[in-house]
Amino acid sequence: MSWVHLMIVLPLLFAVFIPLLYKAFPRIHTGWFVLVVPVLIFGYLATYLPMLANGGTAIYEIPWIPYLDINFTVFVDGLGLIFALIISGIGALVVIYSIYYLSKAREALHNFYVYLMMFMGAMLGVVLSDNMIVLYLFWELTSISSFLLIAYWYQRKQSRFGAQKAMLITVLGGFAMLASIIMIHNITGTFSIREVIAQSDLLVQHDLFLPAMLLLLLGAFTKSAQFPFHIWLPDAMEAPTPISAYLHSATMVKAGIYLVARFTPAFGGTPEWFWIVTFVGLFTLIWGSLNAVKQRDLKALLAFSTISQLGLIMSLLGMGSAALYFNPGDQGVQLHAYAVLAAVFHLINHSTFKGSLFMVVGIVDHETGTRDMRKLGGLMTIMPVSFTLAVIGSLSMAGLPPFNGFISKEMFFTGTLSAASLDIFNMSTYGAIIPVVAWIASVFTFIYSIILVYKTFLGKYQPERLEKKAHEAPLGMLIPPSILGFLVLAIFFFPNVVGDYALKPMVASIIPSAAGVFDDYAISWWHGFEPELFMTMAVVAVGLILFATLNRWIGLYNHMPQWMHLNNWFKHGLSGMERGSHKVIDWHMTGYIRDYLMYIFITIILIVGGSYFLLTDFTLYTENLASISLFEIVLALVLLGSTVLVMATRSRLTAVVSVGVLGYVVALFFIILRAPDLALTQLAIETVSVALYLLCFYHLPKLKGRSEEEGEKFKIGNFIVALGIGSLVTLLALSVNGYNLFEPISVYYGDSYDLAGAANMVNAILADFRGFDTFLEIVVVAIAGLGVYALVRLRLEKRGGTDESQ
Amino acid sequence: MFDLILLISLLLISFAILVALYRVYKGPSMPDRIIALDSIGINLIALIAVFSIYMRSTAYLEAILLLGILAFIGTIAFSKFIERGVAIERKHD
Amino acid sequence: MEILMSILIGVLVTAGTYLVMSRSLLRIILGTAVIGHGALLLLLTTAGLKEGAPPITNIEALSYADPLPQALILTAIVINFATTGFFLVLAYRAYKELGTDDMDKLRGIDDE
Amino acid sequence: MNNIIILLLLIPLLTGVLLIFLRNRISAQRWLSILSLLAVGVIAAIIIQRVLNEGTMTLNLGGWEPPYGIVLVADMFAMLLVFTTVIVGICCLLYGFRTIGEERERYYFYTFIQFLLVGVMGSFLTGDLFNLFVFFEVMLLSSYVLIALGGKKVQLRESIKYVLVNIVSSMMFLIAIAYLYGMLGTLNFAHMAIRVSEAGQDGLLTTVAIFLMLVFSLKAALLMYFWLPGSYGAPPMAIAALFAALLTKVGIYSIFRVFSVVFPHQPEITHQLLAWLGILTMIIGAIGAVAHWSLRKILAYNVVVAVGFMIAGFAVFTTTAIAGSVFYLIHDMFVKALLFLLGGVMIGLTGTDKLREMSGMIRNHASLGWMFFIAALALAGVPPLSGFIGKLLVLQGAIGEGFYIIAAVGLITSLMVLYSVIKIFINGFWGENQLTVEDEKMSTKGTLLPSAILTVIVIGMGLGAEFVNVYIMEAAEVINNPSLYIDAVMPNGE
Amino acid sequence: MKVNDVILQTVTKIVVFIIFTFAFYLFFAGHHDTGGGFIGGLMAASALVLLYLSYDIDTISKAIPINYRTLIGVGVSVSMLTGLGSILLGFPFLSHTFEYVDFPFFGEIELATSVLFEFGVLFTVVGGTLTIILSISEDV
Amino acid sequence: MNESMIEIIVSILVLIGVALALISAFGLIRLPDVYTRSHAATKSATLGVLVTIIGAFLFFGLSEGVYSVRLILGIVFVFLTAPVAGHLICRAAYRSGVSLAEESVQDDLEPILGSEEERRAHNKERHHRSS
Repeated sequence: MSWVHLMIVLPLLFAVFIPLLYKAFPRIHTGWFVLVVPVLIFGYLATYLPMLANGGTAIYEIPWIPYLDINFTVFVDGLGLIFALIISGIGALVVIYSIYYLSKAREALHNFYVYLMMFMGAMLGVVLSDNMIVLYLFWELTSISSFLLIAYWYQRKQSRFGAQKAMLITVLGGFAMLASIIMIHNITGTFSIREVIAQSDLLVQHDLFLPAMLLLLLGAFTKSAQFPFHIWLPDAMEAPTPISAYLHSATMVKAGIYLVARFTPAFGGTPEWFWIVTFVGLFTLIWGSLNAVKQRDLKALLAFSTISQLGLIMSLLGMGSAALYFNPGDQGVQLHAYAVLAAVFHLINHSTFKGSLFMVVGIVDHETGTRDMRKLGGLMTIMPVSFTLAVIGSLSMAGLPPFNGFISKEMFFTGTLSAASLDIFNMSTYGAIIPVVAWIASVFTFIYSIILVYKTFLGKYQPERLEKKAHEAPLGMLIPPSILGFLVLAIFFFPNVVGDYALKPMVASIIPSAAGVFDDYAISWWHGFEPELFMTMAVVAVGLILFATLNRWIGLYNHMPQWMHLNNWFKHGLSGMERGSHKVIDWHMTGYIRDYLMYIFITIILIVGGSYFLLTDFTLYTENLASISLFEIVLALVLLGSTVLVMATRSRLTAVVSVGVLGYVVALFFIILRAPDLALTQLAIETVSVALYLLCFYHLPKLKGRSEEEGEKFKIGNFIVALGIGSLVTLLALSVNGYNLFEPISVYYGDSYDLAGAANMVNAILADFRGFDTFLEIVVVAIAGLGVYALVRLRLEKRGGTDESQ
Repeated sequence: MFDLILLISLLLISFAILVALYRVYKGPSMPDRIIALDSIGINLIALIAVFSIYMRSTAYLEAILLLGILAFIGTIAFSKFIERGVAIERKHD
Repeated sequence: MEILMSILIGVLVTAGTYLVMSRSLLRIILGTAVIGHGALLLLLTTAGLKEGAPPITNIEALSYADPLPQALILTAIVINFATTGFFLVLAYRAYKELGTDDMDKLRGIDDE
Repeated sequence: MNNIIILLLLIPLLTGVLLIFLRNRISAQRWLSILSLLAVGVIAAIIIQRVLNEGTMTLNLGGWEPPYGIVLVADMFAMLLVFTTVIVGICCLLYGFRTIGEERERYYFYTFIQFLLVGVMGSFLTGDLFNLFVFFEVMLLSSYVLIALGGKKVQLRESIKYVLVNIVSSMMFLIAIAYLYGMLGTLNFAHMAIRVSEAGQDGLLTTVAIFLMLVFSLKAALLMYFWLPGSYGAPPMAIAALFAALLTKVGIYSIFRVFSVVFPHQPEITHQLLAWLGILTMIIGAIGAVAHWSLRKILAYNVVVAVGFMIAGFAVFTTTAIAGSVFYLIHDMFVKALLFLLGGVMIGLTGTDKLREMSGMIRNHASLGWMFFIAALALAGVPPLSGFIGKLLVLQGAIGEGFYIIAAVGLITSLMVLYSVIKIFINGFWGENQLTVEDEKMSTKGTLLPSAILTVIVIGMGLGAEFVNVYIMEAAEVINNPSLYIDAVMPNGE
Repeated sequence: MKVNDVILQTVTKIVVFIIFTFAFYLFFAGHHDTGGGFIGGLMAASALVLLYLSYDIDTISKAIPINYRTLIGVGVSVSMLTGLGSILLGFPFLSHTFEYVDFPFFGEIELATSVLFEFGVLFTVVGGTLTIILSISEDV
Repeated sequence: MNESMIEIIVSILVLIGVALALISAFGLIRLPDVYTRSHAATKSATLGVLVTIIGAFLFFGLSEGVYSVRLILGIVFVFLTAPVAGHLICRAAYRSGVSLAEESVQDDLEPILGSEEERRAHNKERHHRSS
């Protein structure tokens, strides 16, 4: 147990007390109590920063299931710690923000904060765990808490839908990841990520490498909303805005990024990893930015922009993984690790500007009652602070100076250019695509950033279309985005503070071979007139032109073919699955017991018959058989006759009597076969049974014979199945009769007189050797007796009542 | 010789049972069937008696009385059932 | 004898299986009884039909029939009886309550 | 001599009989039935500890040496299941107190429950094939009565199907016993195992073994699950929960037992077959669970999915996978009982089992909702709940042995299962609240206690997996190493 | 249409005794010969059924005031208690013992605990069978 | 008594019994209505079985020295019950309105119990009421 463990568990533990606090202090907004937690965690974790800057790491372990090599191990290194700081830092801001956003009077605050704390703990767990199973545990917990938070307003149908969608997709990824973890474990024999990384060579050479990698990436891509799994993120915007800001832009969606970064040392350096991560990222980048432009809901726009930005970071990680291909010290390492540096830098920057943008949008929503850009406009004068913050955020997103987004965007271009020049992984042929795609995506990023500011704060003010009278938000709501806005600027001007304390340790974790290469490197926003700068200028120029002509070409989106709306795929897929399943079920679960029996018999015939024919060769054994006398043949004929009669007769009585006769003949067979006890019992039982049949069935309608139209026709299908079962039984019986390897144990009972004091062996077995069977047999009789009594006497149907069985 | 006689007897009794079965099947009325059943029961007794002689075994003698009892009770139950619709009455009328 | 018995058992099982798949409840119950007879006879048959005396040591004999299957069958007979009895009454009650003994009318697909 | 083992069966039997005499004293019936189960639970715990320390215990009933008499075998696997059975039984009883109604109680409800548990526990404990049949019958007959007890229309209709299928399967069981006795001349599992390995498991024996497998499959709802959804929907939930938790498990247990001890020699045939049966069962169960909008049906099909998963796990036949299966088996008993009991409360409150007619229950019944949520997650195998470890181990085994299809199907069906139960949660608990407290058809008073107990267990089994694992591994060891079992039963060999 | 059952009832009175005797014979014979608790129980039950057939439920219930459901319980408990006895004496459950005792007049008689066990079987069978038969008869 | 003597006596008894059984079977087929058939079934068959059982009794008594009480009881029992059973069936038949054979000359009970149709109707009503 260490303090770091405590930090992870603290939010979870605290969650237990939230409902109590909520009840105990109805006057104080519960958020104030909650605020303590992230602040504490941030404060404590920040003390590890110096250690990181010196290149150190820390490990603490609590045994959980050591038997299965599952331990709660936390591993503090650059990657994990910076993520944890983002989580707790932005967490604190979000809590402050939520205190003003969520009304104390109307909302179920305890639920909200419980989920939030659950999420925070889970997220910290994800980024700090070293054990993959524990990582998976927290991973699923983030999906679950996100599910709960999205559906915080569970009365809304859209919220429920969004929550379900998010959960299904992320849990699908989680399961894939679990499979991958298990494969990795089977290859390396460990659940510890550090040890897996140490055995990277083994992993990469194994047959299961590709499936394990794909499944792992599936987990990461679903969580980080990469194409085509991004569809859950726009629907997740049904969550309260603080949640969107926190989970769906700053933290949870970055868990996938984290995962890719974390496993880069293990899987990276292979062409498959490079290609998949890079191109899925790039495609997501462009897909997201293209779609963001057409959105009319502010949050939807932000959602697609988040998707796009996540794609950007993902692709950078992919490009950077090429560094692992080279040996430490090669020039390629630094060249390509630069992309990773850009990735983590943009990751941090994205958290700041996107967080503040979400909060601003939340403010707009909160104060005007709508997020629809068609209704908004001209809020600049009414909400000046918000406007300023929005401008800072948007321009940073668009990649303009003097904001931190500019630096990381420039680094992104550098990364794409260096990736394009790569001469491994077949990049020489396709590499040129990368910078082109990146540039186009940046243009659209620029456009939607402008749209965001312009449509909301500039243009015409339309008070009549707003639900509320707009005014500036309270101070408390403005503080968190202001802090983030301040950071956006601060990072631009002092990038190396972040660089030394955060980025370099992170890169060291992701590309261990690049541990020292950036030591002397300083990030700066000015590199001179390099291609990157021209690319940016072109982005601005083209972007402005396109924005000015927006109304001319925005209609193009309406011509998007239906199949490209992936949302429909999900919807139709889900309902299709349900309908298809229903069809399958309806088709065979007919409710007719006859059908069920038919399936059962056919299964038996196929499987047992099949194995009989495949596994045994039939021979008819004729040795050591008991003799047959004429008399027995006559009995057999009687038996046959009465059997046929049971099947053939249309009279119920005849059927019953025939069965009775059958029973008697069986008793006679028992006599012939030297079983007097059986014969007696069989005779008695048969008589009672026949009497019972008649007693019960005297009043039933006439048994329909086969000659009647609707009656029981002779069903040839049924008969064939029945014949199949019968023949199977006979065949097996014949084979079994020839199988005489062992002496039956019953020889022992020959001494029953001496052993049990009974001359009748059967009785000795019944009462003594296997007395327990007999004892249970009378229990069965007892149950049947009481059961019949209860069945006849107890009739709840007439009474109606509130039995939950109906 | 003795065994042959017994065997033939067994066959003949079986035949008698078959004949009675025909009556059970044919009917036409319920009482006809019951009579046939009763005679099957009785023939069965004879069958078992002969069989135990044939087997030289007294192990089956219980079956004789048992069958007698069952046949009797069965017949009574059936006849009451036909006559009154119930075999066991709640209260005599 | 074993071969004869095996075939008879096959016939019984066939008939029982066929009956079990009929529409009328009574025939179904009779079907279970018929299969039951088959199963019991099978138990006796597979154990080997010895030409010995009944398994009672009072009877002097060189060999006895295998007593164990007999004991098992006895138990099984009783259990079958109890089950059949219950099933019958269940069918009877169902008939009275639901007004039919036709299994096709007892589907009970009451879905959404 | 370990007479303590028989107490596990005798106490409920005695109680069941005693309750016949106390027919009209309902509170006495309740107390006695709970006390009896508590006592059995304590005894089971004692035995488990002893088995852990001293190894498998056996009791030769009547003092007859196996294979001549009947032997009860308390190995770790059986005892864990017995212990679980008792706990599930207690919870269902507690729920029954509130919901089952005085009429049923007067008509020997508790007696039947006790006998049912005897049948279930006996099936776990017995070391004799025919005795297993008899215990099956004790269990089945009790279940017949319980499913029909009350005589409502649905109950009668569905119980006929249930009874019929089970009678047919009992007949098949008898036929299988006939073959096995005919071939091996013995009934004791251990003795059968000795003889099978002596003779070598040839084609005929394997065929007969497969016949037996199908008999058990029918009871376990493995592939032949057709009877299950309807019949689990008919009786009151206290009974349905007990069924869902216990009945199919007996079939599964039997498959585990027979195909590890007696017929382990041809895994490429028998276990391969089991694997495919398991896979098909998972798929079809998941399809059923997804298809329905009726609470009872969804839960019932979930029973089927779990059966497939456990069997598939067993079919992998490595220590890891078997341990996973055993873990999952125990987890499933708890979680199915929990889900059915919670479902019972939901149905009780709303008076319907149609999801489309439910809504917003979390407003007034938060604890109910959260317990359901936890149960749903446990069912899907989300860590750190009880379903996870079992799933993990099974997948580990499956992937390790190259059974990728099992792993893939297992995971995909888990997702479908999650979808189906979350559907219940979303529709039943979220949305506008339609019911005021007055509208509700049943009070939740006292009905949540058993669910709470089970929830704690479900969470505890996951978090405390290390503690549980000691026992699970021991159980898996016994299954994987049949000679342990055989030596315990017949220390002197044949 | 008054029904006269005098003939039947008269014969029944005699026959029932024969059946009962036979039932007890079968019961005790079971140890060494064909018979046993189960078949004995069935015979005893059939004697009772005969009584119910010839008379009616009310009359017989008055004459033989047995609650058959209780009888089931008694039967199962008797069997169980014989088993419990062996536990108390430190033998495995359901261990039986037998002894040959020389009684004056009767000669050597075997006393076996399994007979006690079989008594339980007999009671249960009588109780169970009659519960079933009477439940149905009363309902029809 | 020597073996063959016993065997001869027993054979004769058994054969008589079997003959009677066959005759009654013949009657069961050939006779025209319930009442006459019952005549064949209950009387001659009973006699047949009694003779056969006595044969068995003698066989075991004389050749093996086992005088079986069960057989005596059996004889007594069949002797006692067979007529009652026959009586009850015939009564049931008559009361439920089974018709006499066409050859029948006289029906003494008709004035007391009503005509066939009346009895049948009555019987039907009775069944109806009791169900």
